[in-house]
Amino acid sequence: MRNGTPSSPSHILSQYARRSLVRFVVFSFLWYALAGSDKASWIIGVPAVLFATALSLMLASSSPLRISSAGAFHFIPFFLRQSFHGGIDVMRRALSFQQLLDPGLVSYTTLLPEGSARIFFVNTISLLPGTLSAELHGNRVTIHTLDQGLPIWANIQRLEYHVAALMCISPEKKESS
Amino acid sequence: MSWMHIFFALVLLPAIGVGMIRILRGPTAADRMMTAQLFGTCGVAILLLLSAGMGNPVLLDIALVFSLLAALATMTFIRRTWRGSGKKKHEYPLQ
Amino acid sequence: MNILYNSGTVLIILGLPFFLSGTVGLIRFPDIYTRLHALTKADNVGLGCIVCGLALQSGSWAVTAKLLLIWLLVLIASSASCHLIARSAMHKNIQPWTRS
Amino acid sequence: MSYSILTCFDILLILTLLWLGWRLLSTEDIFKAVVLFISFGLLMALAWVRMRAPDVALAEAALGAGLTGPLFLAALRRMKRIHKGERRLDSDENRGEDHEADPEQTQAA
Repeated sequence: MRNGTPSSPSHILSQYARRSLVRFVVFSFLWYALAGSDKASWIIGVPAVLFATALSLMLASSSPLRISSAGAFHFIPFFLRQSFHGGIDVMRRALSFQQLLDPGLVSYTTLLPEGSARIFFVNTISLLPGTLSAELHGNRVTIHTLDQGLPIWANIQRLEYHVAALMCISPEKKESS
Repeated sequence: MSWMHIFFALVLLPAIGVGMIRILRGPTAADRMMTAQLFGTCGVAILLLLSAGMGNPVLLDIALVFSLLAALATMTFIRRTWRGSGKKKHEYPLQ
Repeated sequence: MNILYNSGTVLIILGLPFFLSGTVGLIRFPDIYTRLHALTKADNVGLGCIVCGLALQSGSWAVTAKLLLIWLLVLIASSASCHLIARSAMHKNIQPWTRS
Repeated sequence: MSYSILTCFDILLILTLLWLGWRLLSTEDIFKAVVLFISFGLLMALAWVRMRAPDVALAEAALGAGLTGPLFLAALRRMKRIHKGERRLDSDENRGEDHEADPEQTQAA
């Protein structure tokens, strides 16, 4: 990061060390969650965490998943609020005496790049109020909606913006459309 | 023993019982499978509540196994049982 | 401590109607896609409320971490399998129900 | 207080299990029976929990519902391929193909 081109050896080494440290912390947290606060469990836990870190570094794809903490800070409250709204929405429709449904299909062309960002986006759509991702074909997502009167387009665009911020994707790609 | 949590678990049990109607009459196979998934989620919730009610933290591990294996049945169903009729058509309504 | 416990209870009570309405939606909604909506959204929110309530009541970080892990797993599993079911229903040319 | 609610819970669980087992054995549609079997496994794990055998419940959840169910589903497909045309194993296999879309109708929707 500090000096030289991005492909200089010291840069690669430091990035590698950072990635393995992040994974080590994540797996340690996972072990803590699974095994509880008993200190003796770390006798098995430390080798298991080290093994998992090494294995995940060996199996990692060439394009690493980058998650920005600031993006996550904005994404998690957004996600919780939206999915809560989604639950309320479904509850209202399920329990009301009249039939409140007006379903339909909407097609959306996403600008997120191929790979984990797009898959994450498609999976998150299903938890938003009134939308369900029914098909992903190239960059075109077919969305089933519970009510065509809902502001689906605006919601999905906001979600796309948040996912791009979470995955460190620069927004200039979005200007092209 | 906290009666409150066990009472909440008791409230959730009819949600499973009523969902069984959908298994018995669901028109497509996927409807039946979805109900099995509902049972998984409700089962996780009941186990969490029972774990607090009976004061037994081991039940959290069973809930963890439930949630790990919840997707497995559905994915096998999609991959193996409920395949399309041979060729895939990529013409969808409202492209 | 008591405030934490009581607010946890309130959260759990808040979560129960979501589960019940998920089941009601599964029975009442007209076609497979709308039923998927009921199943994924209502149940995940209900489970989220119950998990948060129990985490507030547990008073231990390890239990809280495990509860959140369970919720995350259920969230991933249900959203992935929901998309898979909807996709294969589309491939089978099952038409969505519409208000006629 | 706590014990009477637990008794209610147990009775409801037992009744659900019995009804589920009866439907599972008496149904003619094999796929429906497999799904009922998976649900039966999930509820049986809850029953083992109530019998204070969490280790058995863990095994039941992992094996009964988690592994045997998918194995049955995979076996069902093999069986369907072998018995093709003899019996209707998956009742909506034909119904799904009846839905061959006519595009005009969908566009209108």
